[in-house]
Formats: sequence, C-alpha cells, structure tokens
Amino acid sequence: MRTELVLIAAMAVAVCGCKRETRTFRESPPASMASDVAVSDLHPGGGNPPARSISPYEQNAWALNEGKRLFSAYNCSGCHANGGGGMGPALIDDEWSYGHEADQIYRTILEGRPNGMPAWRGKIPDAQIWQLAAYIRSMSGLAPKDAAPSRSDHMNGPPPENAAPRMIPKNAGTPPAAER
Amino acid sequence: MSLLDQEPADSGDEKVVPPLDPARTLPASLDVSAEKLEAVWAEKPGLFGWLSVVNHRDIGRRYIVTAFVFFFMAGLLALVMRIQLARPDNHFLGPDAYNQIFTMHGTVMMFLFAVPVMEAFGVYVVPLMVGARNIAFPRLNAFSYWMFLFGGIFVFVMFALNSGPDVGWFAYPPLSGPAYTPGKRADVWAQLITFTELAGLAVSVEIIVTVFKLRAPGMSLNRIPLFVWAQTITAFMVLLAMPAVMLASTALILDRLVGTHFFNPAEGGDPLLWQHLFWFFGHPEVYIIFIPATGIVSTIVSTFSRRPAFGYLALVLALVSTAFIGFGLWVHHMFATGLPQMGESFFTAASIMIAIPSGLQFFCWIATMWGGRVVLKLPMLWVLGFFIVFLVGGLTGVMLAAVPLDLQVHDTFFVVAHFHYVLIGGALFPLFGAVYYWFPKITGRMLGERLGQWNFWLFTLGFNLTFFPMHILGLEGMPRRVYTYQAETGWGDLNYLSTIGAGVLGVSVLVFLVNVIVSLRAGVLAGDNPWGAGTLEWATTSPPPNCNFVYPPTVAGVNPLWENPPDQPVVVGLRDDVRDVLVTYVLDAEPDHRTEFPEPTIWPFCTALATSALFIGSIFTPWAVVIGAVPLFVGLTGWFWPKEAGETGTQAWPIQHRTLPKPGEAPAGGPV
Amino acid sequence: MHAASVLQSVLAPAGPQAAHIARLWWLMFWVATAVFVIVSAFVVGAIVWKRTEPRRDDVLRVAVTLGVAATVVTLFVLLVASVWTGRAVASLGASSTVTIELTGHQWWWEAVYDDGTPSQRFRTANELHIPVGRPVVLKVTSHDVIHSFWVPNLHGKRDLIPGYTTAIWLQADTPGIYRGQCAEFCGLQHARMALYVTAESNDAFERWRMNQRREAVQPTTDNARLGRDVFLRSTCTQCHTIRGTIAGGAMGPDLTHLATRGTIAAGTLPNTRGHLAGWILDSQSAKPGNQMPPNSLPAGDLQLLLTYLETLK
Amino acid sequence: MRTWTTIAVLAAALASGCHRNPPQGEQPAHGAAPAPPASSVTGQPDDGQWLMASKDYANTRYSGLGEITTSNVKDLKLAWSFSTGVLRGQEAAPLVVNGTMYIVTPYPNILYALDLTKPGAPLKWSFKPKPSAAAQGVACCDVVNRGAAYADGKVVFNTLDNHTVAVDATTGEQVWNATLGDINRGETLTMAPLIVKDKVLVGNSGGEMGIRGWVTALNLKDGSQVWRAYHTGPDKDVLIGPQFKPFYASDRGTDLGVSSWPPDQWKIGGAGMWGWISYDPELDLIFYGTANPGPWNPELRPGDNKWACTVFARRPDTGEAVWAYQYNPHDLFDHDSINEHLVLDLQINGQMRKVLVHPERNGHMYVFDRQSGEVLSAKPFAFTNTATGVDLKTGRLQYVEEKKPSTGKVVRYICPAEPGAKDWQPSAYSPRTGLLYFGHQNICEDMEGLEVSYIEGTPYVGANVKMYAGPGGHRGEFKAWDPVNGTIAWSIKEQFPVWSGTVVTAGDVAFYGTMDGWFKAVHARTGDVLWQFKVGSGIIGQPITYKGPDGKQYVAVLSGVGGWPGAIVSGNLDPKDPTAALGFVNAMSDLPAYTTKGGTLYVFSL
Repeated sequence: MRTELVLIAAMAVAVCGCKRETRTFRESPPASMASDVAVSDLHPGGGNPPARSISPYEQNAWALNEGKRLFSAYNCSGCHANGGGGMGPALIDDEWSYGHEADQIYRTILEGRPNGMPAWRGKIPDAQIWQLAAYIRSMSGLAPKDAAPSRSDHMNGPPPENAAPRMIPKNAGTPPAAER
Repeated sequence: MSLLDQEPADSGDEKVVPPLDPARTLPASLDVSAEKLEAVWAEKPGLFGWLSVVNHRDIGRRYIVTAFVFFFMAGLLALVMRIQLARPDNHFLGPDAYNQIFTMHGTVMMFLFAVPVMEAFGVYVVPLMVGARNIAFPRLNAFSYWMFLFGGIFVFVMFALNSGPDVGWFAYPPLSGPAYTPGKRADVWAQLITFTELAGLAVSVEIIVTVFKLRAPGMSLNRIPLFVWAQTITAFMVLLAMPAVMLASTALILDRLVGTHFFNPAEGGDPLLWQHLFWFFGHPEVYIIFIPATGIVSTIVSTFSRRPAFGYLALVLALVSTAFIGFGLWVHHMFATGLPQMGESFFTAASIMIAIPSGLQFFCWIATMWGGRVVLKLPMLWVLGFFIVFLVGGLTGVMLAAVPLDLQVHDTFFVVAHFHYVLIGGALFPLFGAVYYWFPKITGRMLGERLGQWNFWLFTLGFNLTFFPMHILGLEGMPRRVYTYQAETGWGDLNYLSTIGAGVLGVSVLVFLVNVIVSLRAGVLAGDNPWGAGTLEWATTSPPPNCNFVYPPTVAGVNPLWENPPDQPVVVGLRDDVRDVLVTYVLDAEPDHRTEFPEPTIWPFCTALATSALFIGSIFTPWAVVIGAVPLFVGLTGWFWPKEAGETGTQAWPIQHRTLPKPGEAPAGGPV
Repeated sequence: MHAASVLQSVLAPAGPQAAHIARLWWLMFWVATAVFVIVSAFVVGAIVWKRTEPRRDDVLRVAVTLGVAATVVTLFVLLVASVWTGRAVASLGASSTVTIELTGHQWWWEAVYDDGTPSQRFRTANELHIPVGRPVVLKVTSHDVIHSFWVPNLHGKRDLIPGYTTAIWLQADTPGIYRGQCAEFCGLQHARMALYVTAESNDAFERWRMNQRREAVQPTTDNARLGRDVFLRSTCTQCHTIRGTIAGGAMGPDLTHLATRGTIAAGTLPNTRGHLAGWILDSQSAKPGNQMPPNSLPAGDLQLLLTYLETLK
Repeated sequence: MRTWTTIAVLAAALASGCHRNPPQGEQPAHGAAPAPPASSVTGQPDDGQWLMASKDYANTRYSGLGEITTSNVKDLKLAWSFSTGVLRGQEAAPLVVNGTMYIVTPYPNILYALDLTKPGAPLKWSFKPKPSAAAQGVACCDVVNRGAAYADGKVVFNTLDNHTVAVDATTGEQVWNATLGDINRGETLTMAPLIVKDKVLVGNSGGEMGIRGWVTALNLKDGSQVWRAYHTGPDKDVLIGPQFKPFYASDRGTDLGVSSWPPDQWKIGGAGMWGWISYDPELDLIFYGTANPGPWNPELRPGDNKWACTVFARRPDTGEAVWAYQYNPHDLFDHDSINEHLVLDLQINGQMRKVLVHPERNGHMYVFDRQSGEVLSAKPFAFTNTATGVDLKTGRLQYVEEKKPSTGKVVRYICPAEPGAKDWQPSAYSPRTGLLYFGHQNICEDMEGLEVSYIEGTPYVGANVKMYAGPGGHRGEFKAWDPVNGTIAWSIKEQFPVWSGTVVTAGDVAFYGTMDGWFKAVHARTGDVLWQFKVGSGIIGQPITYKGPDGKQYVAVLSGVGGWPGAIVSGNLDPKDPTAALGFVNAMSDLPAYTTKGGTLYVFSL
C-alpha cells in the first residue's frame, strides 16, 4: 500500500515535470476552448458562468516563454510596456477589462476590443495566441511559478513572471472559491 | 640536474625513527588485541548501520562503484548520440532530446564520473598508502558521498522527467540564462554543480588533512608516494578552482530564479564573466582529472618496472608546476571571443608551456621503464595505452594552444577528438589500470586476465575508431554539439565509422562489467601483495581489516615494502578500546599526538538529505533556502553534538615505535 | 546551390588568412607526427627491448634532460610560429574595404552591408557576397545568445556575443561559394545555422550590391500581385520585411531579394518552390524549434504567394 | 513698423526696469510680438478674447489685460466651473470669442460652447464628433487634444481619429469635416490647428507608431486640402523647391529626406507635427518644428534622419520651405522639436534682430535669425549631460558619445530624458518684462535600445526607458528666462513636472498649474507665488485669461491630469512596471497618491 502511494506520488511528480518541460514545436491549438467565451460577470436567467478549462500552455515553461518572446516580437509591449501599460492597459494588475481567463484573453487578442486593442485575427497563428494568453496570465502571477518565465535579458522591469505577485482578478467572472 | 636525482640512498637511516621520550613511562604491555580493534573499528549492522558508515574503505568503494554506474549511464547516452549522428539528417533523435543527451553526457562524465572517481580512489587508497586507520574527518567523508549520490540521482531523475539540462556542460549564458532556457533544465544543471562541488570540496579537505597529519611516522615529505602527492595537489586545485564555478552557478541560479543580472549585458552584466569564471574552474578541472591519473601511472609504472619511479622530485615538481600553470591558461577556451592580441599571446605561451612539465613526466616514466624490467601485466597494459593515446591528445593540445589554429578548430569535432584523447587517454586508461591494479586490494580477488585483455584491446580499438576520425571531421568543418548535419557536407562516412567505433567501445565496457562481476565471485584469490608493489596499502591484508593496520607502520622510504629494513618498527601505544589514531607533524611526520576518531553515525546521511532537499527546493522557490535551513540545522546539530565526557578515554598511552615480535606481520622490506 | 560547389574545410584555404593558418597546421602536424613517432618508439622500446642489466640512473638522467631540452626548443619554435601567424591573420589593410554588420539570431544570420550614405545600406540574410581580392571587415554581434561565425575556407571563427561588437577581417582570393556554420552551441537549431559566402569578381559583386540596394520589384503579373496581397494580409508581415511594401518585421530574415538566395532557413533547404512551400506550411518538420510558426494557407493562396516570392529577385 | 516696435520694446524694458510694481490698470505696452495677431482673422485687435490656443501668431500667450495685478491677485476667487465629463488628460486651451467660451475635450473630442453672458456660463450647445474608439489604441501618450482655433465664424479642431472639423461658432452645426489620416497607419491628431489667412494648418501625431509626418493646409472655407508638406522623403514631398535656402551646409542637398535614412525607412520614420506653429505676417512665414524620428532606438536608423527634429520656415500659401534647421540630427532621445517658436524682435548684441526663440527638448534655448535660419545662440536652460552644446559654425548639436543609446544595453543617467527638458507645454513671453515663462521638467532616464518590427498600426518604439528625477530631486520647474542674455531670471522648483502651459498678463502675473492640482499665480518679475488654488485634479492644460462680457478679467484653466506623465493616473497604469508609459511611470509612481482623474474647467476672477 505504501509503495503504491509512493509510486503514485512519483508518477504525479513525473507528470508535472513532463508537462512543465515538454517542448512541442508544432502546436495544435486548443480550439475547443474558444467556443464558449463570456466577458461579462452577469449571467441572467440564473445561468451559471461557463465552465473553464485550464490552458495546457499555462503549465508549460516552453510555451510560456514563447508567449513572452512573442509579446515583444508582436509589439504587444509597445502598448502594454512590460506589463505596466501605456497606450494599452496594465496587464500585471488585478483589473481585467475583458476577462482574465485564457479563452477570454485569446478572444481579446483574436478579435480586438473596441477601445484600441487591435484585432490580430489572421496575423498571429492560433497556437501563438494561446501561448500569448497563457503568458499574459503569468504576468500577473496566475500561472504556476515553476513554469512561469524569469527575467528577460533586457532592462530590469517589473518583477519577473516567476516572482510576480499573484494578483487575484478583481472583476473575475468566477467566484473566488473556484479560483485556481 | 638535481631535480632528477634519486631518493637519498640512506633510506634505512636510523634517524627516521623518532627517538623515544624518556620522560614517558611505559605501561606493562603494548600489545593490542586484533579482535578488540576489529570490534572497535567495526560499522553498525543492518540498514541503519549501512547508512551510518564512516570508514574510508566502504565509502571509497561506494564512491567508486557509484561513479562507475554514472560512467556506464553517460556512456549509454554517448552511444545514443553516436546512433543519431551515424547518418546525415537522421531522425533518431530530435534536437530537444539530443541537446539534453549531450549535455547530460558531458556533465555526468565530468562532474559525476571523472572527478569523483579520482577522488574515490583517493578516499580508498590514500589512507592506506600513508598508513592511516581512516581518512581525516570520516563523517564529512560520509556526507560527501551522500551529497554526490543524491546529486547524481537528482540529475538522472530530472533527466527522466524531461528536465535534463540541455545547455551544454559549460552552460554559457545567455543561452543558459532565464530568457533562452525556460523551465528548470538549466537550474538542474547549476544545482548539480553545487552538489558535486560540495562533495568534491569535502573530499579535498579530507585528503589534504589525511596526507598532512595522518602519515605514518617516517613518511617525511620526500617519502610520500607519488599517487598521494598527486591526490594532494589535486585536492589543493579543487579547493582553489571549484569555488569559482560554484560562484558562477549560484549567480546563474540567481539570474534565473530571482532575476539578478550577473550575465545580462543589457543591465551591466556580462556573458563573458561566466566564461572567465567557468574556465577558471574548467581548465584546472582537466588537471584535477589528469593529475591523479599521473599518480596512478607513476605507481603502476614503478610497480611493473620493478624499481622506484625515476626522478621522484622532478615528478612531484612537475605536478606542482602543472597545477600552477593550469590556473593560468583558462583563456585559451575563449580565443574566439576576440581578445586583445597581447592577451592571446600570453595565454598561448602559458598553454604551450604546460606541455613542458607533462613532457618531463613522460620522460621520467619512460626512463623508469628503461631503468627497470617491465612486467606487462594488465594494469601496465592500460598504462601503455595511456602513453600512446594521451600523447596524441597532448600533441593536439599544443595545436589548440596556438591561437590561429584554435580559431579554426575550436568548437569543432577536432576539439571533441582532442579532449577525448586527453581525458580518456589521460584519465580513463590509467583509471582502468587502477581498477585492475587495486581491485585485488579492495576485493581480495584478481580481475580475470583473459577478459581483461579483451577489454583492453577492444577498448583501444574502439576508442581510436570512434575518436580519430573526429579530428578529420573537425578540419572539414563539422562543429560540435550539432544534432545532425546535412548530406552535402560529406561528413557522413567518417561519422558512420565513428559510430561503429562507439559500438566497439560499448562492447569493451560490457566485457569489463562482466569481468568485474565474474571476478568478484570467482576471481583468483589475491593475497596481500599480488603485484609485489612497494607502497603501504600492500602491507595489510586484502581486503584490509576494519582498522587498516593492527599496528600502524612506520616507513623508511618512498616504497617502504621495498626499502624498509626487516626490523622496521611499528607504532604502538594506541588504544584498542576506542578509535585511536596517531597524528603526526606535517613536514617530517613525527608523532604529534593521538586523537580519537568518530563513531559511525546516521547524521551525515540525514544532513545530506536535508542539504539535498534545500538545494533541490531552491530550484523551485528561493524560500527553500530559508525553510530548508531548519532541517539542515537539525542535522548539523545532531552531527556536532558533543560527546558525553565519560566516553572519552582519560587513560593515554605514550606513543612509541617498536619492532613487532613476529616479523611476518610487519611490513617487510626490499623489492620483491 | 549544389553540394559539389560547396566547400567547408580548414585545409582548402581560399584566402590569405586561412592559408596562413593552414600552413601553421601543416607545420604543427608534421612536428606532432615526428614527436609521436619518436616518443612511441621509446615507449615500445622500453618494453620490447629486454635487457639483462637495468640502465644506470646517470644515463637516464642525461636522456631525460635531453628530452626535456628538445621539448622546450620544439615548443618555442611552435610558439613563435603561432604568434607570427596570429599577427598575420589579425587584420588586413584598410583600403577599399567592404563593411558588413553581421548579427546572429536563433537560428539565422542577419547581414547589413554598410555604406556612408544611410540609404545605400541594405539588409540580407544567411548569404554573404564578397568581392575577390578585397578585404572585408565584419562587425559581429548577437541579437540573443552567443553564436560563432565560421567560414573555415576563409578564416577562423569569431564569437558573436550579445553586448559586444567585434571586428573580424576576411578576404577571399579564389572565387567560389564557401559554407560556414555557427560554431558556438546556440540552442535547438545550432545544427541548422549555416551561412554561405559567395566570393565573386568585383564587377559581379557590385552588380549584386546594386540590385540588393533596390527595393523589392513590384509584381507585374496578376498572380504575383495577388500573391503579394496574400503576403501582406497573412502573418508573414509580422516578422519579415519586404522593402517597398508595408511589411517591416524584424524578427525574421529580410525577404526583399529572397529569390536571389540559394537556400532558405539558414542553409537548411535549397530555395526552390517546393521547399519554400513546405517551409511556409510546416517549417517545424525541417527545423524543429525554429521561430517560424506553421502557417495554414489555402492551397490557392499558397501558390499565389510562392509565385510572388519567386519574383523577389 | 519695425522702428515703432523697437521703440515699444525699449519703452517696455525701461518701464519694467523703473517700476517694479506697475500701477493697476496700466494699458498693455505693445510688446515685441509683431502685429497683434487677431487682426488678420477678425480684423480687430482684441486682447479680451482668446482666439487660438497660443493667443497670438507669435505664440507669446501674453494678455494685455491688467485688471489682475501682483497686488490684488491674492483675492482671486473661483467664479464658476464646468465639468467636461471626460476623465482623460485635459491639455486644451479654452477659446473665448464674442462672449462664448469653447472647450474641446480629450477623446471623444466633444466641443462645448459656454455662454459667458449668463451667470454661471451655461452650456449653449455641444458638438460630438464621435471619433472611432479604436483611435485610442494608437495615441501614444494619452488621448489628449490641445485645443481649437477660431476664425471666420468657425471653430476648427481636430479629432483623435484624424478628422479636422469646422463647426459654426454660433449654431454648433458642422460646417465641414476633413479626413486627414488613417489610424490604421498609427496616425492621430492631437494638436490645436492654427488658422493663417484662409488656411487651417494641421499636423499629425504618431512618431511612436511609424507614421510619416506631415503638415497639411486646409481651406478654411470648405476643408479641402491646399497643400501637404511631408517631413521625410524626397524633396517634392517635403515641398523643398528653389526657394529653399537653409543656413547650414548640412541641411543642404537633394532628397536628404531619403538619403539620410536607411532604405525605405523614411516611409515610416515618424517626424510628425503635433505642437505649435507660429506665423510672422511681415515675412509671411510660418515656423514649426517636426517631431522625433522613429523608432526611438537610434541604431535602427543610421543617418541624420531628415527632416525629423527640424524647424521649417514655410510659405503659408504654398507650403514651400524657405529654410530649415535640424535641431537633433540623428535624434537619440525622442527629442521632438514641436515646441513653440516665439516670433520676437529682440536686441541681440546691441542690434535689433527678428528672431525666433525656441526652448528645445534637448535643453537648449535656441535663438534664430528668423529670416535666414542662423542660430544666434543656443544656451542650456536645464541640466543636460547628453550634449555639450551647439557648434554655431556648423549648427550641429554636439552629442556626448557615451550617452548614445545602444541596442541591448542600458545607458544610464541620460539627462534630459525622452520628454526632454521641456515638452509641448507652451511658454509665455511678456514684452513688459522681456522674460520667457515656462514650466518644464527635470527628468533623467536609463534607456535601452531594442530590436523592433514595424507592424502597421502598432507602436514602433524599440526602447525600454526608465525615468526618474534629475539632479536636485525635484521633477519640475517653473522658470523665467531672459532670452537676450541667455540667463535664468528666476525659477520655482516643483515636485512634479510642470506640464501645464503658461499665460502672462499685463498685470505682471504669470499663471501655471501643477500636476498635483495647484493653480498658481506668480509675480512675473520676482517669481514669488502670490496666490494658489487647489483644483480637483492635476493640471496639464493651458491657462488663458479673457475679459468677460461684464468687463471683468477672468482666468480659466482645465484641470484633469493625464498626458504622458499623468498616464499613470488617467490610464490606471501599474507602477510595478517602471517601463510603463514609455518609462514615465517610474518617475511618477507617487502621482496617484496626489491626484485622481478629472475633467473640469475652473474660471477665476477677482
């Protein structure tokens, strides 16, 4: 019995490790996740908020780091700086105009938002948008610390993602108890 | 040329034996009970006892076996790499796997095999060679082994979890830095360094103190066996070199985990700083591996030439100067970074200069062989292999010291060939010799001759087949650390040949493994001194008793078994009811005082566990350093808890020397 | 670009520096061979030559002393040869040079041909052209990790280190195409980071340079025009530049004159329509881990795009 | 005309020298500014009104009203206030024409007309142009608007999404609406247009977005385009023709706007124009400076990058360039040169000269001969360690080598920082005192150049910047400068950058506001703070003064923090990231503790 427990624990560790370190270069994006996106907290008619699934990229160091690379490669940093914002809103705080869930962020990038967020549909491959979404969550400490990227080889900016204070989203659609 | 003068002829001089102190009174009997001694120096039984072992023979044996296990695993990784490279555009491995594998191969070979195995032989052989009952700081020794073991397990487990390091064994930032190696792979590498360096530093301290303070009376500095000299000098090099890389790897971890900027050029850090720190360790590292091997070569050459090594003083000074110069040429790993011409010339000169002491050693060994009658037993065969193979590596080394040539072949397969010729030729060949040489002492049985011959010849063939073509590949432009190459480069055939050679090497190692297993069960019984060697480890039984020597010996020459007179005294006056050892003076090894060595204890194991938890935890959160300090503190407290007053013997016998009543048990003199 | 025309060898020098180094190599090689033969002979002799009487130490002493003296003399000769060669290859005369700023990226080479007039500068990737007989100075640095520039037929290597810019001189005396490769481990695709240097006559070089300075040719056929539109509305523009269009990405190689290059993806694949198509659709199978994402283009769009890219002479 | 002005100046100088406290109600001396500007629009000089953001063509922001004086200003009281309903940075100057006040808000650029004839100035009408919300995504440094201009019964202003709109001043009906640019190319309009003769002059913003800068003249009548002068590219686009005679050799040559850029880079090289245009009716020249070249990282654009950071003298009718001078060849630090050029006649070295005075972002106060474009002097008015001065022979700014930004390397302690020693915040010149009054900032920075892709419609900056207070620790200063001698007359240190404009009156009172919400009146000669009032939000607007229909003198200013330094408040930026708002957040991380968003007009009177 005890051996089994140990084995299970070891396997759990192994799974975590693999998830964190796997590097898949040909991503098949989790398309299904984008089907049911709401950015409002109001769900009239007694409906419950849509169920969320965790983005596979969020636990994966490689994908998160790719997200970080793309964040500057695609000029996201031009508006959002290194997370503190500028022309665009801050991403390292606890305020999310259009939702903090990965699928909501995906939608925000894909379709744009009316107050100045460009629509990147057709300009960024789907898988990369998901990587960006996962990275953006890590900027406010919402991704696991052991997978989140560390500082970049640039000017010392905000605390690196793996040391970023975890900012519980303020206008989250999900009750605090369901927070990850 | 006084350097080459032989050991003074007055090797049997009476003045070597320290005079008795007339002021001390002698007890009635100085005889000790061998049974009592065995019991006092025995380890505890059971699993608990197994974890509590503090004697240098058990720990040394474990060290050697563990290091060889890592060697086999890293060798398997090398085979996998060679399969991938056998053909151009091969799809056996992807770049991700290949990068982890070659990094693991290099890292494990360097940090978990080459350095530890040399130290392991030191741990086993040095106390015996200097006539000590145990290594100095036995608990630290146990701790060192556990750290080494846990570090090795840690890195292989992480490798199995796809978190193996993938940034090369010298892990240059920025590639190994936070921006370009996400995840924990580089942290695993950096922390492994900390593990092994901690283990290595501990062993160095033990060896230095053992050699300086636990030598048999009479073993003045000019009578220390060459292997012991080599180990001592290596230990000093470790003390000076390894802190540099520990510093560097800690800085790397801080960069990655905490967000410091040691190696970030944007914020005033410098990626070249890493290279300087790393190679300030990395180049001496080569000598840390090579110098013990020269000690092995000196020992084996002397034993099998049936005469003392020619040019004792020259050999020792050659080692010392190699060690010194070894710290002055790290920059030749960095010629391609674009240094000022003046600096390049200086380091070229230093790199070329180091060939002089090596050459001197070579000539002394050849002179030893010319001056004696060579008996071509298996250990000596490996040393002959060393001569030829290392010579090639040394000569290509001189080529690499030349900046313009280095600029061409640096970071190519030429360099891969070079350092395998140096490291396998310069360290692994002597090491196999050492295994064949000391296996009888350690196990009491000889290694099989026939399988041994197969092992040697297959190894030599496989080795040259694998690595010689790499010289040509390098000149043809093949960079190292490539997971594949294109067909149009024309590198396919030589790579194929190399892969075949690697297979032969693998078979040879397999033969060795079989030989060891078979011989352990059914090898010829060795007896005390099967080779007729002259150093003290052969003056006791094979394998040695718990206390190493019932009566610690005194010596009258470099090769006491050859040079001691028949009535050479032994040490008496040490207690047989506690773990009493004799401490001697540094220079002339005259008796200083007695001290009591610690009992077996579980605490080093516990402390090592706590330390490992701290190190591994610190990869995931900096808080682990704080939290992990608590169990570590507990472990250290247990370790250093003072003994109760009653346990320490109050009765002290005066230390004396005397001739043993039964000459047969005593070290008997003269070359065999 | 065919395998036969490719050279990548230390021992086939095509310029003065590589020639100096090759001479040093042969000197070293023969000295080393001699030393190896002599020392091996002594080792083997010690074993094979069974003597009745061991040699006396004073004889050995003389022999060893002689050996060490010979070693010192040999090493000194090699040192002098090395330093002399080092000075000879360090730099070339400064007249009539071509200056190229070479930047290493994971995993490709970016080259900017410098010019006193800023608008005469141009950017290309992975393939350099140099005039035969004229010194070329490369100013090298890196965008990300450490790389190393190495074209063995022309010169030894020089590391490209972020935060540092260093200069290395080159010259080719023999026309030809020389292959180089990144020599410092730089991550996943270190193996596929090749570089081609075309050494050609001064006239050919100037013709090439004039053409490279021009912005991309405007498409003349309908298909090419449609292909350009595909390019401009797809993800390509995020990372690639085609001068003369709005595409100004700096993360990938400049494609303004893509069709003049012999290979794509830093020497990974020949620059043919088929390979280009495969590369655009799924670059990750040819070069796993590279930074170009797979692109799912409709078949028709892909053909149009390829047609356009092929016009980029 | 000229003699008359000279005498006036001398008289004013004398008067100011003799009377420290001129008597109340003293009639404004006709200052050094050439002909009262309003005349060309209304035909009637009228100091009681405020027809353009800069008050007059000379950009003096000098009001001849003298009711409020140094002695009674302490009795200034809030007369009324008005909420704009927009909580972004309020940089505009209100206009006062014929008893009506016009204010234009930041995005969404609502134009309000307030009836000054009635108590409390009720809203007469409002005009909502409804600009595209997406335009907010390409406005570099808050969605500000710097004001409107009045002429010919029309109020003309710009919307963020590149429309210039003319609205009937009485009815609030749109007269015409011209589209000048495209937000998808990163262009926006934030400047206050200037109406010269029958032309509306408008320039674009977006030097951080890879735009191609221009100034366009529109017909006041119908909004049709008369000419457009680009600031990069071939001479025909820049409207450089045979008339063009720059003073310095390095500004001469063919198609410098192409050859001084890496290939094709001029197409996305920035050099917009979002600041102040001045006009000299006598010479019939307009003067304005162009903005910074893009991207910020100078290593990505080797060459002089003409005509960024350049002052142009052009013919208002045709746009043809007469002379040009590049302040910052190969600009290193985003030092736009859009700051105002004051058209003054000054006694220089004993000689009366027609000059242009320009406080440049690089920290030097330039004095030009406005006919030839010769730099007469360029003295530092603030701490600078990035340039050692201007070589008056070649006209070139002498950069300090080790402060040059470089890719992938943080260069530390660059002073002044990207916003320069003084940004857009306009100065005021009093002919009575002969001094120039302006708020400016004391900010230094660390800067790192980055590789950057040009992706149309997204930022094209390529730099990480971290700003902080300069030497002394104060981040702002309000300064009086003697342009003739090139010396500081007096200076007031402020905690935050002084991002508001300035107005100076014949009562020798200068008004400015601070980012922590204090509206201050200072003695124009001594720099003593005579009165201050805490308003609802930080002030970055342009104070004006006017004579109400009741004959009283009023002072008006918009409060509402924002703009580049105030973005931390107006954009809810996160101070954990020192590089936010292009690095300004690091210098302003304590601002949220002092002020909150706002958008209110405050009007004061005795």
